Amino acid sequence: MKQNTGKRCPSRPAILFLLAALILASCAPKAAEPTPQPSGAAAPAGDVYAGLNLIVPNKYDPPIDMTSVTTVNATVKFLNGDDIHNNIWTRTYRDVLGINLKYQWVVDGSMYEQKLGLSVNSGEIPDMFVVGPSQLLAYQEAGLLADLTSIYAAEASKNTRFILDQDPVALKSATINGKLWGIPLTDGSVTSASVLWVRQDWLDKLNIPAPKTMADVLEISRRFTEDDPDGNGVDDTIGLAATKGIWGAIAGLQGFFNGYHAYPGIWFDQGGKLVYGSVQPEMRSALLALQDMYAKGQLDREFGVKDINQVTETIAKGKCGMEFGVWWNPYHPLNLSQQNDPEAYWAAYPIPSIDDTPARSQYSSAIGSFLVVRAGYEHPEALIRMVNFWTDNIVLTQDDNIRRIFLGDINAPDVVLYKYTPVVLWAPNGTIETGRKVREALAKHDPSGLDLDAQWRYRIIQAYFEQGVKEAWVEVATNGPNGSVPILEGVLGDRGMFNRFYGTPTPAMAAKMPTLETMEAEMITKVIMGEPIEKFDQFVEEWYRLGGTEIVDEVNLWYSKNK
Amino acid sequence: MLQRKKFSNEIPLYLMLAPAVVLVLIYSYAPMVGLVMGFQRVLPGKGIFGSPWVGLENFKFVFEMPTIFQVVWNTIRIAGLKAIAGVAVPVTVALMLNNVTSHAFKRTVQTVIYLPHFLSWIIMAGILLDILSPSEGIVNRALGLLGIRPIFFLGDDRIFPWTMVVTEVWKSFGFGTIVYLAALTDIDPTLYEAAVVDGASRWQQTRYITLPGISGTIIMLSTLSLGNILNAGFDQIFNLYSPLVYRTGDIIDTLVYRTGILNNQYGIATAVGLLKSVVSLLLIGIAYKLAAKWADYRIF
Amino acid sequence: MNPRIYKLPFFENLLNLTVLALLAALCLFPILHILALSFSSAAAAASGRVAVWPVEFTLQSYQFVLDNPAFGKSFIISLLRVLVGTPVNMILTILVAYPLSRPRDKFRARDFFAWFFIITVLFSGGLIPWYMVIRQTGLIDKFWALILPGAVPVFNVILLANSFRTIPKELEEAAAMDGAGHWTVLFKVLLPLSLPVLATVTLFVAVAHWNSWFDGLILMNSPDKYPLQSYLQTVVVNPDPRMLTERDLDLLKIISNRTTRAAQIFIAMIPILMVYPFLQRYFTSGIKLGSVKG
Amino acid sequence: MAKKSVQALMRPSHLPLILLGAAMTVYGLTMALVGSWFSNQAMRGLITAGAYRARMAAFDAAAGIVAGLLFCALFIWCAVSARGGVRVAFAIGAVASLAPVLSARAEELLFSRLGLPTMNAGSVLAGAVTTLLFALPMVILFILLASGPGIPAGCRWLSLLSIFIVLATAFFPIYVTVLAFLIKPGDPAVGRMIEVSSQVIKLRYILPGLSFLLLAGISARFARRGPAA
Repeated sequence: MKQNTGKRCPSRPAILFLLAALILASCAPKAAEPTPQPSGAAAPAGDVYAGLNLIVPNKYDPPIDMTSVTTVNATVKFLNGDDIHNNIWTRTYRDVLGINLKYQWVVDGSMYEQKLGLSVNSGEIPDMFVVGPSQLLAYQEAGLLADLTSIYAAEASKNTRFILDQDPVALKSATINGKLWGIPLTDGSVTSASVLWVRQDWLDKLNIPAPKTMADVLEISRRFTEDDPDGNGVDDTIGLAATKGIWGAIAGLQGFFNGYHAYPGIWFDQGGKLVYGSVQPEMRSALLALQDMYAKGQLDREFGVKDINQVTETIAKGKCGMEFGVWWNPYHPLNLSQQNDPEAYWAAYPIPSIDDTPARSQYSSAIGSFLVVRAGYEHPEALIRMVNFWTDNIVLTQDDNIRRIFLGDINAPDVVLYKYTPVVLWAPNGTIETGRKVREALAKHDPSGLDLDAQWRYRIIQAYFEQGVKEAWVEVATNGPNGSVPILEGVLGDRGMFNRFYGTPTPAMAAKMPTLETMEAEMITKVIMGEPIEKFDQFVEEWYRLGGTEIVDEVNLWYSKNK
Repeated sequence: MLQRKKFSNEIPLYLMLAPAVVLVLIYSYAPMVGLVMGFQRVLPGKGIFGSPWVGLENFKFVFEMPTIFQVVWNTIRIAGLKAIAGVAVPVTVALMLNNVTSHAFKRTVQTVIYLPHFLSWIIMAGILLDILSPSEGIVNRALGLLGIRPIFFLGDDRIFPWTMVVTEVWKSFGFGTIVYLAALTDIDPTLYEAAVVDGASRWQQTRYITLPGISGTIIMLSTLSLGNILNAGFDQIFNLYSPLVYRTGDIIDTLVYRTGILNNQYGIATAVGLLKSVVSLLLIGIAYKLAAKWADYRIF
Repeated sequence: MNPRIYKLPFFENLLNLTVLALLAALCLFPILHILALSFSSAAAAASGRVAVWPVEFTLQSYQFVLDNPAFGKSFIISLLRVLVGTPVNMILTILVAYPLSRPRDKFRARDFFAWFFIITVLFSGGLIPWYMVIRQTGLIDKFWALILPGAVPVFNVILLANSFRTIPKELEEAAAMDGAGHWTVLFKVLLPLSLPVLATVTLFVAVAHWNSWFDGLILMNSPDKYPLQSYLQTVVVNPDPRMLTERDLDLLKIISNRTTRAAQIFIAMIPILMVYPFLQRYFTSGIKLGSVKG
Repeated sequence: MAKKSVQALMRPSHLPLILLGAAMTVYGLTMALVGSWFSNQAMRGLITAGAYRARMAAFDAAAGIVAGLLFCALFIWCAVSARGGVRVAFAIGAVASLAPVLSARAEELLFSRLGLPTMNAGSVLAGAVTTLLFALPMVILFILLASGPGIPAGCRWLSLLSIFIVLATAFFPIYVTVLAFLIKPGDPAVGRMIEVSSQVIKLRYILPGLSFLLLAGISARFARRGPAA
């Protein structure tokens, strides 16, 4: 008996184990395979809209025709069998709104303005299209655009007004001579404000306290340069990232200047008049500080020739531990530094100040383009109806089905459906609100009630804190508590400096500003690289002489009408 | 009668030209009507027939640009340096190659040096930014080994024009080399034999036989490049310059691009283009006269 | 063949060879760099660790490129463009070069036509009129828009015309005696004698077609009709950092991916690298014949 | 030869095994509690993510070394107290005590010292390696116990169960992370799995610890009754 059990027993658990292992092995890869679900969204139109409760007050019957033009970048992907001329958006406009939208041409985003210029100048004007501010002005002057004032008043839905009024300057920037000529494509303005990004792991390693003032920033820059924060024993790190463009969303120096209460490139109110930030005396001390940093090797010796991709490389290599940039920098390029060094963690700080007055982060209106209608098009109100469809049903929705069908399936993140239509108006405060919801859920430790997008952000942050997945830091550093998004709320409050000029460019501006901006970039680069600060005074003088005076007058004339 | 016969003899020639002439009339001459935009304030949608005339306003604007003369000088300087280097380097390399005994080696070198000619400046620019970087670039590392301090090839406005010249030569000297090599093969070998008999040294042979033998080609190619003196290489400079080097590196074409095309100021862009065309036409005319005189070269 | 009368002394020869080899290496470097990048991992490329040898070898970039239908489509359009455009260009080049190579007394309008063509190189009306004309002729968004507007390559015409003139008059005269007309002279006498220069011009024309990008970008109405270099241009452009918003993130990520960029650039170079060695042996004589008037 | 009598796991007493089980359980509990305490604070925004990182790293390193040394000593003690296959099993198990020590610096070791490519999921990779370092010896240990002929049947069944427990607690979180960050980012179903796996991960040491305690209990009961049989 005993012998028997002794012989039989050893094999039973072993066999069971083997069996289990086999089963595990056979189902593991299957489970890991992405399910072919996303293609479901491309299914024939018929029932796509079933049960969606779309708000469409009036449909064109019979359908009307509308020509347009649009952009498709090389990165845009389509669901099975769809293309830019036939996709969920063109089908929806046709089947739901009764608008047959036909694109006359489609071009890569980088060529849009050029192609539109060619097209319009050769007399080929689409019924509805997107323009930039200077084109809005030029085309309006040339009488090519339809006046939308009364149509907007009559047709715009409550939600459309809500979105467009959320940004106080949105409609104003599309208004010329008291009339509305286009529907501004809204987005978050405050999201273009800079925050200070610092390698927190380096701060901890070198035992440096968090930056509270610009003096701290300078000290961090010095220590990051001199104290070998990456610990490789080679003097190969720099304090602060900068690019040849000087300004920008990634490694832009405007945040640094803001710390000195200088606001390059924007217009702000000083005693009831608008002044241009780049020629104000506050620029001096910031320039001197940067000059000193450059002389001490804390800036990239070659920043004057490095474009954004090369600075990205410096950051990815872990050679740089501090930059001024916008809230989403962790998604790119800071994530690359963590990919090369799993320990890397960048933390966001509000722009510190050089003195007791809190620094204000500068930002400009996000409105860079407008939907316009050709003068003489029979159905100008069709544009407003398309906008209404977007604002009533899509952008504010909490319905995940609607998001999946019209914006993109979360399971197929590379297929971004809204890129197929030019009518895309984001809620100006969307980023901030999503962030706030995520943080509230985190505090309660309860993600229920969040929409899928916010819920996913919640999960990622959870994975960081509860599973130690360090790649998840990008979400922690942005939407997490103490991330960059909460800082933006402050910027929206009293820690921001809004560019008060948001109109279409004035004539002198259109003609002279490019030269002046070139001069400015040249001056700043050279002063930082060691030329005497008098160069700045010279620049100010020249700036006024070569058209600046004229521009200031025109801008203030505009300001007096648009206060 | 003779005239008639002569003409009928020429009919096939006209037939041959016909398709090309039609295409050129349509696609090159018809658009030239657009040159009138140089004298208009171009309004969108109005085109060249509806825009108002402004006389020489656009030209006035161009000459009032604060940097215009500096830019013209930069253009001439860079193009001139390129023309000189574009002769000297290929001639030298051709002479060196001519001394190589191994056929395989010669062939390989010839093939390889011609290759960069086929790469676009967009690709070349990416590579140059890499290898010319003061701290990490291979070039400056090599200089460092020789004890030379890093040189800021693309960011120092005293060096930038030279960098442009050298990189242009890098990209195109293979082409020139092949031309001169061809000219070298034309030299009558008996000349050398005679020289050897006379006891001429190698340098004397080079000085008195080789160089005169290819001088026609040299003069011809250099005078031809005179016509290109206002083309300093848009693709190259546009991809490599930065505000740091505008003082010496900004050329006519880049200026036009920035102030004209980027801001949709078609009138001004046309005005600058027209000025450039006229000056180029003059220069080319002179160049061909010179070429005809010195090298007995005529394009037609 | 070569006027190589003397031999260099050993040391000088060695120096000579070394310098030449270095020059060759200098010219080969960019291609090797691109090749190495395309086989390296994205992280290695982003941190600048790649020179001429792949770091963290991977075929991922190629897989990405080959999985991308747009790339393949553009590649085919470019091939087609070369296959159709080169013959069109060559036929017109030959047909124009022949009359222009006739002596002035045989073709009295020669100088007029010569300047007729040269003027087009110097003057252009600019983008808008050019675009309008192409639109008026109904070519916008058509494949032929890539072929017809540039169908007469003037520089190549000059090259070929000059080469025709180097051919001994006696041959033509002999043919003319036998009653041969212009067409016969051109096709039976001149062309067979001009093979090297034809090969050279063919390569120039083909490469020009393969490398041009701007016309595709402007004249085609949708990206799926772009030739390869136009497509590449949209992939390799650098975005304006001042205009970047969070909506451009996906674009930014792709653009910063140097390895896939390198892979696409390299694949785009392959046809040239393949054709070049075969035509290369004609260059020496081809270029010489075209450029020097005998 | 084939005839081998069944014996208790250890002699003279099961104290080392009880201590090992207790130590593992306590370590697991402490890690889970301190971890959730810190993460809770961080998620509420009471401490910054930076502070969270610093504290977690410090705690990980300190607790890891203490636990590692303790585990190692206890494993060896167990091995000494046992014999035959059981001794081999615990000797192999001792390797697992490296895991707590290494978990704090796996990334540094893997990527800076060994120079592995990080790809884009360095910490997931590092997590997988340390997990493997713990799970592999433990699995072998339990397999040996489960298939050992001279071991009480109850212990063997429990060991069999433990194999799955170890595998599941070790690899489920990794599986979920890979799914969430590499394969199906954004999938709500995966999102819910994160919730589960962040609980499971806390059981990584607790459950094997409890297993050891149970094993000791069963074996001790067997030892008390054993000689009679």
